[in-house]
Amino acid sequence: MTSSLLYALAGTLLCGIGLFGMLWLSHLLRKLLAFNIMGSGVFLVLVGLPQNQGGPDPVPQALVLTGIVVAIAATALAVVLIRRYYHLSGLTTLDEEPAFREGGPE
Amino acid sequence: MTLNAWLPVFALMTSLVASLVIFALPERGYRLRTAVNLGAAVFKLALVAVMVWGVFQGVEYGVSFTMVPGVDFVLKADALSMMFAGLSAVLWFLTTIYAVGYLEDSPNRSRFFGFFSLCVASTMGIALAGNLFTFFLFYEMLTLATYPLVVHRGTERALKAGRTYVIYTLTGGAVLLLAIAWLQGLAGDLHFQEGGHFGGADPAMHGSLTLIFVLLIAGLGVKAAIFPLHGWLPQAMVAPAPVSALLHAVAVVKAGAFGIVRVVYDIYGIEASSALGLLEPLAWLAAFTMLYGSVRALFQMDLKRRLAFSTVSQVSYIILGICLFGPVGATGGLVHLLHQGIMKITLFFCAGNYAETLGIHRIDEMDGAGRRMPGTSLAFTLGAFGMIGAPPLAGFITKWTMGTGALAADMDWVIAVLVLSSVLNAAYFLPILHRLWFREQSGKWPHERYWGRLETSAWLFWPPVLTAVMTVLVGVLASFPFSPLSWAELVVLRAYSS
Amino acid sequence: MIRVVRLLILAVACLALTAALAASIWAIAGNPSPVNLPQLLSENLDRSGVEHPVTAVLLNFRSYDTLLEIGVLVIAGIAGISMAKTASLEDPELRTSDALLYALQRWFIPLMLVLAGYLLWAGADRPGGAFQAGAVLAATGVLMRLGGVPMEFLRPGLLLRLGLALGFMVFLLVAVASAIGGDAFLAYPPGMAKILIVVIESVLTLSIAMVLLALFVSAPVNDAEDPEEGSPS
Amino acid sequence: MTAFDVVLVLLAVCLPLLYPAMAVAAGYEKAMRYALPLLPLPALMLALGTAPGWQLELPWLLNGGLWGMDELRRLFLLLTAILWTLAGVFAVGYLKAHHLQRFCVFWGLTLAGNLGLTVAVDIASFYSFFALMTFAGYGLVVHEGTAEANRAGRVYLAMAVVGEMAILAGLLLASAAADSQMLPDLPAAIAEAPQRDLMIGLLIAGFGVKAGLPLLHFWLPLAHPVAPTPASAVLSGAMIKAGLLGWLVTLPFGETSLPMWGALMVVAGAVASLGAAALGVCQQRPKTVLAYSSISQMGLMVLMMGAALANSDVAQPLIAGMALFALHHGLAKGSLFLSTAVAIPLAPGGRWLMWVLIALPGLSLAGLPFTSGAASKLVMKELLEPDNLEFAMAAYLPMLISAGGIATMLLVWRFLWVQRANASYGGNSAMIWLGWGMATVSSLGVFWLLPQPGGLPPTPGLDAMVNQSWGLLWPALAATLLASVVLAARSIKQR
Amino acid sequence: MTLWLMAGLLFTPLAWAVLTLLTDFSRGRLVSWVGILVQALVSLGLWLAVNRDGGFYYGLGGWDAPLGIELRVDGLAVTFVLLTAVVAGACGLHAGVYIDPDKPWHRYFWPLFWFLWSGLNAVWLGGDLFNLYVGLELISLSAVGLVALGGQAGALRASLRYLLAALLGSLAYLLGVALMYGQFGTLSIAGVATWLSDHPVPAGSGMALALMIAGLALKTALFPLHRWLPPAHGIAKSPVSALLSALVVKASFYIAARLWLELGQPLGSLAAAQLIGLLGSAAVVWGSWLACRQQRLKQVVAYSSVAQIGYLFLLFPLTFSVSETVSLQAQQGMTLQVISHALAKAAMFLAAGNLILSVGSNRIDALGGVSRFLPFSLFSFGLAGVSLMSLPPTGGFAAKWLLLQASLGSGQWWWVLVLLAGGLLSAAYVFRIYRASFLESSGTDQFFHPSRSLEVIPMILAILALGMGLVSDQVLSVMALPFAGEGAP
Repeated sequence: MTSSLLYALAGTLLCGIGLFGMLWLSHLLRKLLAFNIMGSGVFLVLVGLPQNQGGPDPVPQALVLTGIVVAIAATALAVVLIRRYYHLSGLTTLDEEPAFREGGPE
Repeated sequence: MTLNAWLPVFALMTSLVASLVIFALPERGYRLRTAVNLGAAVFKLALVAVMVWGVFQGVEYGVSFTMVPGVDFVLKADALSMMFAGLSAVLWFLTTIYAVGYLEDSPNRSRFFGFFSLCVASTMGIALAGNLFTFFLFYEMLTLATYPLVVHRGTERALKAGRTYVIYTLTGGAVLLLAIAWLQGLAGDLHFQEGGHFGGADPAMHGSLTLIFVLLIAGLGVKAAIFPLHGWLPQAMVAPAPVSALLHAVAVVKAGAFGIVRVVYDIYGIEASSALGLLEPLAWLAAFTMLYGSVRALFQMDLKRRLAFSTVSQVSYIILGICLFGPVGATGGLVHLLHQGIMKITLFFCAGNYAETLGIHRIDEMDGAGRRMPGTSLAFTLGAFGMIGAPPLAGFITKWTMGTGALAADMDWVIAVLVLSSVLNAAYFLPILHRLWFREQSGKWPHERYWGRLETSAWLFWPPVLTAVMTVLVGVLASFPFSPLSWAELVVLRAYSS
Repeated sequence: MIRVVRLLILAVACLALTAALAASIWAIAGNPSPVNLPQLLSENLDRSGVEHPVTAVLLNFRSYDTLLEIGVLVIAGIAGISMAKTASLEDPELRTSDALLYALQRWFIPLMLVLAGYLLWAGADRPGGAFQAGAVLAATGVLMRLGGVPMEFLRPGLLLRLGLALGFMVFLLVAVASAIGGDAFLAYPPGMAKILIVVIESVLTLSIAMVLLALFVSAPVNDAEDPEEGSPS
Repeated sequence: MTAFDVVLVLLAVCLPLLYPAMAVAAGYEKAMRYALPLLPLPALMLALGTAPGWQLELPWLLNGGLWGMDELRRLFLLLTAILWTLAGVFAVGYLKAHHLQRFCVFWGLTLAGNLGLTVAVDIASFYSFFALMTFAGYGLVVHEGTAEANRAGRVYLAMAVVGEMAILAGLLLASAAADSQMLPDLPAAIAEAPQRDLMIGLLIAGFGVKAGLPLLHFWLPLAHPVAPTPASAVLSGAMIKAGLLGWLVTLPFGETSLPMWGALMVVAGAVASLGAAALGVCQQRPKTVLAYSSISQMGLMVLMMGAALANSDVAQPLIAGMALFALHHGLAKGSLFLSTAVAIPLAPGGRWLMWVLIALPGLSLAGLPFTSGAASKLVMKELLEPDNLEFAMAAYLPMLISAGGIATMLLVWRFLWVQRANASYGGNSAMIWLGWGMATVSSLGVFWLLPQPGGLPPTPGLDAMVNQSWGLLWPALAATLLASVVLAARSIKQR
Repeated sequence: MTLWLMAGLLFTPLAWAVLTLLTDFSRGRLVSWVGILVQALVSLGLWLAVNRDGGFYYGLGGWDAPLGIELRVDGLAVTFVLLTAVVAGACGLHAGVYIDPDKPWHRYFWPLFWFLWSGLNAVWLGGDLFNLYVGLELISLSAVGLVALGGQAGALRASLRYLLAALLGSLAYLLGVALMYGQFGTLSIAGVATWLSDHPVPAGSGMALALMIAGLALKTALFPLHRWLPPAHGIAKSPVSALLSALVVKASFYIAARLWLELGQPLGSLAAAQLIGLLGSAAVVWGSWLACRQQRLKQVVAYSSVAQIGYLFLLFPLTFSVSETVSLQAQQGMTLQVISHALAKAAMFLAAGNLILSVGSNRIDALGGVSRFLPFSLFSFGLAGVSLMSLPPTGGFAAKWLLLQASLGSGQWWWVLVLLAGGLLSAAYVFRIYRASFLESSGTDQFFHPSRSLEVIPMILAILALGMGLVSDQVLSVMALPFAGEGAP
C-alpha cells in the first residue's frame, strides 16, 4: 500500500460522502458543495491510482487540472443560477414549486 | 428499368401526388381541387386498365429496392393485385364524385380530400405490394390516412370513434408487425408468390408457423373486422358517408381481407395452410362472424350502424371463401372481394343520400322515402338484394360459387351457414325496403333540401346509381370475360396451377 | 419515519458503492498497467516546447482538451452574464467601508498581480500556468470589487465579451493556423511551440480571470420578467 | 332457331323486365296502365308459335345461361302468358290511380320472373327468375298498404325467404352432385347422390312454400286475398304453379322410385286437399275461400306427384297429368278470382247469367262433366289407378280423389255463398268485363283448343264424360247435399 | 483535403461561437446562418470523403494516441456529424426567426448554440475517454445555459435540476475514466479495446465501465434517472428543446454505446446488459404513460423523449453475447433510431413551438380546431409523430424493425413486447394531440399564421424522418461495419 493508493482510497471515501450529500441534501448550495467534495474525490482517485506503481504521472495531473477548471466553471455557473433562482422565487431547494406560476413544469 | 416496371409506381403516385397538391391548395379552390381529384382518379383508372390488360396477357409489372437491410420494398402487379387495384380505382373515382357533392359547402374540404387521396394511395399500395413488408407499410399508412377522415366532423362522438378505430387498428398493426418480423426471421424476406412458400415446410417449423399464422390473422382480422375484433367498425360510422363507403367497401376492411388472402395464398400457400390445419378453424371463425354480424345488424335502428354490422358479416364471406380448399371456393371468396365492395358502397352512398337530402339517419324515419327519392331507393334496393344474395345480383354469384366450393371442399356445413346468413340478411334488409316503398311518409322529413330536377344533387345521385347498375351487371354478366368472376377464376387458376 | 428509512437506504447504498469502488481500486492497483504513458511522455517532452510535463500535456499533447476546457469556461461565463442585469455595480451597499479590507486592498492588489505574473511564467518548467495565474488574477478582481472599485469593463458590453473570448480566440487562431498550412488541427509549427504556448498562456490568464470575475459579479439583484413562450404576455 | 325466335325469346322475358323503367320518368302513368296486358304477349306468341325443343345459349349470363322450351315448359308458359294477359286486361280497368306506377313496376317484374323461370334451363337463371318473382310478388301482396296487407306481406316474405334458401341449398347440393349448372342434369344426379334425401327434402320444401304444401302454406290464405284482385288471380293461378314446375324439373322423376317420399307426398297432398277444405269452408271472404281452394287443388296435384315419385315407370304420364291439371286449375282459378271483383249487374236477367258464369269455373274445378275439370279429373283418375302403382298408399288414392272432389265442391259452394254476401252491385268498366269474360271463356272454352301435354292417356272424349258422369258427379252431389244440410240446419237453428 | 475538412469541422463552430459572442442577436443571426452553411458544407464534405475513402484516425496537434488525442472519423461518426449539421442547422435557422431579437439576453443564444454544436462534434468524433468528458461538459453547460437563457424562475429551476444531474453524471463518468486510466494506463478507447482483445480481463475494470455507463445513463435520462429531462426540455425555447432532445441526450448515449460495443463484451455481464435493457423498457412504458397524461404540448413531447430514449438502451442486451448478425442488426437499429428520433423530435419541437405561437397557449386543449387552418406545423408535427409511433415507412419504423429482428434472432423475445407496446403507447400520446386538433366544438377562430420560413423547417425535418425509412439501407451502408476501425494504435 503506497501513499498514492491511500490518496485513491481517500478519494473513494470523498466520493461516497459527496454522492450522499448530493442525493440527500436539498439545499442547493449544499448540493453544490457536495458536488465539489465528490469532484475532489474523483480527482484524488484520478491522480492517486496511476501513481501507485510508477513515479509521478504528469498526464493525470494535467487531466485533473482540466477537470478542476471544468468543475469551477460549473460551480460558478451553478452559483449564479442558484442565486438568481433564490432571488426570483425565494427558494433554496428544488423540492417545492415556485410560489408564483410562470409556466414551470407541471 | 422499362416503363412497365414503373407502372405500379405511377399508379401509386397518382393519388399520392394528388393528395399533396390538394393539401397545398387553398380551402376555397373548389374547382381546381375537384379537377385535380377527378383528373387523378381518371388517370389512375386508365393506368389500372392498362395494367389489367397487361396482366391478362401475362406481363409482369414490378419494381423493387432494398429498404431496410434484409427487406425489400416491392411493388408488383399480379392478377390478384389488379383485382384489388381495379376495385379501388373504380370506386375511388365514384367516391370522389360523391364526396365532392356530399361535402359541398362544408368546412375543411381541403383536409378531407387530401387525406382521402392519401387513403386511396395506401389502398393502391396495399394492392400492389409485392411482399409482406411492403404490404405492412401501406397497411399502416392506411390507418393513419383514414383517421382524419373518421374524425372529420370533429365532434366528440367522431373523436371517440376515431380513438376506438386507432386503438383497434394500431394494436392490430403491432401484432401484424410482430408476425411479419417473426416470419422474416424464420424464413427470410417473403415475396408474395403464387403457391406460397411453405409447400414442403420442415415439420419442426410447424408450431411456429401455426402461431405466426394466428398472429397474422389476428393482425389483419382487426381491419377485416373478424369477431371479436370488429368493435371499431360500427363506431366509425360517425364519419361522413363517403368515408364510410370507402372504409367499408374499398379501403379498410378490404385491406384486411386482402391481406388474409395474400397470407393464405401467396405466403403460406393454400396447400400448406390446409396441411397445417389452419383453414378449418379460420373458416369456423369467419362463419361465426357472418352470423354474429347479421344478428347484431338486426337490432340496429341507425341505418349506417346496421350497414356497418352488415359489413362485419359480409367481409367474413371473403375469408370463409378463402378457407374453402379448392379453386371454386377460392373463386367465391375472391369474387366477393369485389362484389361486396360494389354492393356495400352502393348502400352507403344511398344512406348518405338519405341523410344529406332528407336528413334521415334512422331506419324508422325512412317510411315512404322511395317515393321522394326513387333513384336512390332503387339503388339501395338493388344493393340490399345483392347483399341478401338474391339472384341474379352480385351477391348471388358469390354465394353460389362459395356454396359449390364448400361442397367441393367437403365442408357441407358452410351451406347451412350461407343459408342462415342469407336469411338473416333478408331479415334486416327487407324491412327497410318495405319502409322505403310501401309505407306512407309520416310527417315531414327531418331536414329536407331541394336540388331541382333530380331527387338530389347530381354529384350524389349518379354514383349510387352507377354502382347499383354494376351490382346488377357483375351478377348478370358474371361469365363475361373481365367480369369479377372471370378475373377471380383467372387468379385462382394461376394460384392453383403453380 | 419514512425519512429515516430513506436516509438509511441512501446511506447504505452510498457506503456499498464506496466499498465496491474501493475494492475495485484495490484490485486495479494490483494489476500492472499495460501502457507506460509517463515514459512515452518523457521521450517526447523535448518536442513539446516546454520543460514542465504537465504544461506540455496541457498545452501540447492534449491541447484539444484544454481548448475545449476554455470553451467550457467561456460558456459558464456567457451563461452567467446572460443572467446578469448588472445595474448593481453602483449599488452602494456593495461598497465596503471596512478599513481593514481597504488596507488589504491597497497592499495586496499589486502583490497579487505580481504573483499572477510569476505563476504564468513558472508554468514552463515547474508547477504553475495559466489557470493558476488566472485564478489569482480573478481573486484580485474579487477583492477590488468587494472593495468597491468600479470596474466598468465588467458591465455586459463588448469589452467584457471580448475579454471573455480573447484567450479562447487566440488559442483557436493558433490552432487553425497550422491546419491551414496542411498540418493537423492544433499542431504548432516546428520551432514556434514555445513562443506560441507563452502567448496562449498569457491571454488565457486574462480570459480565465475575466470569466471568473464575470461569474462573480453576475449574481442577480433585480428581476426582469420575460414572458415564457406560450403564456399570455 | 331463327333470329326472329331469338328476338322473341329475349323479348318475352325482357319486355316485362324492362317495362318498369318507364316509371323512372314521370308522366307515363296512363301508358303504363294500358301496357299491362301487352307485356305477356311475346311470351304467348313464343308458346304458341314455336315448336318445343328449341334452346338458346347465353354463355355470358350468370354461370352460363341456357334457355329453352320443352313440352312441359310450353304448357306452363302458355298458362302463365294467358293468365297474365287476362289479369292484365282486368287490371287496366280495376286499378285505382293510387300508387299505380308502383303496382305496374312490381307487376312487370313479377311477370318477368314468372315467364323467365319457365323458360330457364340453367340453374342460375331459373333460380334468379324464381327469386325475382318471389320478391317482386311481395310488392303485389302489400300493394293496398293496409295493416292486414302488411301482415300478410310479412308472412309471405318470411316464408318466401325461407323457401328461397331451401331451394338455394337444394340446388347447390344438387348442382355440386351433378357437377353441372343445368337443370336437366339434376334429377339423375340427385337420384344417385348420397345426400339424395336431403336434396329432395330441401327442394320439396323450398318449392313447397310457393306451391302451398301443408305447413308451408300459411302465407297463402293471407296473401292471396289482400292483394289486388288481378294480382290474386296470377298469384293463385300462375305463380303457385311455379312451385309445381320447380318440383317437376328438379326432382328425380323417372330416375328412381322413392316409395317413402311418394307416401309422404301423398299424405301431404291428402292433408292439403282435405284440410284446406275444412278450413276454407269456415272463411268469410270469397278470396280467402278461393285461396284455400287453391291449396286444396294443389294437394290433388301433390297426390299425383307422390305417385310419380314412388313409381318411376309411370312418372312421365303423371307429370303430363299434373301439367294438364295445372293448366285447368290455373285458368279456372284465375277466372274465379277475377270474378270476386266484378260487380253484379242490377238487371235480374244479367244477374242470373252472371251468377252462372261465376259458378261455372267453380263447377269445372269440381269436375262437372264437359268442363276442363272433368277432363283433367278423368285423366288423373286413370293415372292413379291402384293397379298401375306400387306403393303403400296406392290403394287409398281413389278414395282420396273422391274425397278431394267433395272438398272441392264444398269450397265452391262456400265461395258462392260468401260471394253472394260480399258482392257489390252495379256497373263495371269495359276492361273489367273484358278481362273477366275472357278468363271465363278461356277456362270453359279455350282450354280445349290449347295444345295438350304429350304422353297422356287419350283425352277423354264426350262419350267418356257421359259414361263416367256419375263418377264425376257424385262427389259434387254429395257435397251439395252436405252443404244443403248444413244450410238447413243453420236456418233451423237461427229460427 | 480531408485534413482541411477536419480542421474546418472543428474550427467553425468554435470560431462562430466567438464571433457571435461579439455581436448582438440580429447580426449574430446573419453571421450564424453563414456559419451554418459553412458547417453543413464541411460536414457533408467530410461525409462524402469518408463515404469514398473510408474512416481514419485523426491525431490532434500531430500527436497520436496514447500520448495525444485521436479523433475517430468513421462512417458512424460522420453520419452523426452530418445529422448534427442538419438538425442543429435547422434549429439554428428556426431560432433565428423564432427568437425575439429585442431581448438583450438573447444575443447569448448564438455563442451557446455554437459551443453546443462543437461539443457535439467533439463527442461524435472523440476517441479519448477524457476528451469525451470535456466534450460532454461542453455540451451540458451550454445546454444548461440555453435552458436558463432569460433566467425565469421556472427555467432556472429546470436548468438547475438539469445541471446537477449532468454534473453528477459527469463525475460518475470521470470516476470511471480514472479507474480505466489506472487500469490500462491509456485513455484511448481503441487502445483499451485492442489490449483487451488479446489479454485476459483484469479484475476490477468492470466497475469502471459500470460507473461510466451509469453516469452516461443519468445524462441520457434513462429511467429511473429521467426526472430532470422533461422540465428542462419542456420549458426551454422550442429550438433549444429541439436541440436538447434531438442531439444532446444522444451524445451521452453515443458514448455509452461505443463503450459498450468496444468494451462491453469483455468487461460487461449478461445481468448488466439485461438490467439496462429492462430499464430501457421501463423508460419506454413509463415515459409514454406520462406523456399521455401531460396537459402541455411540449411536456408531451419531452416525455416522449424519455420513452424514445428507452428504445436506444435495448442495444445493450441485444449486442451482448449474441451472434454477429444480431449484433449488427441491433446496432443498425440503434443508429436508425438515433437518426430518426433526432429528426422527428426536432421537427416535433419546432412544430410545437410554431403551434404555441399560433394559438397563443401551450395547453393541448388550446389546439381545438387547429387542423381547420391546416397549418403546416400541425402537419409536420403529425408526420414526426408517425415516426415516433414507428409506423412505416418512417425511419422509426425501420429502426424498430431491425430491433425486432434482433430480438427475435437472439431469442430475447421479451424485448419484442416492449417494442410493440412502446409503439402503441406512443400512438396514444401522439393521437391525443391529433385528436385535440380535430376537435371542432371549441370554435376558436383566432389563429396566427407564423411566417412560412418557421413552418417550412420542421416540415423538412419531418419529411426527412419519414423518408429515412425508405433510404435506410443506403444510410446504413455508409456506416457499414459501424464500429470497425483499422490501424487502431
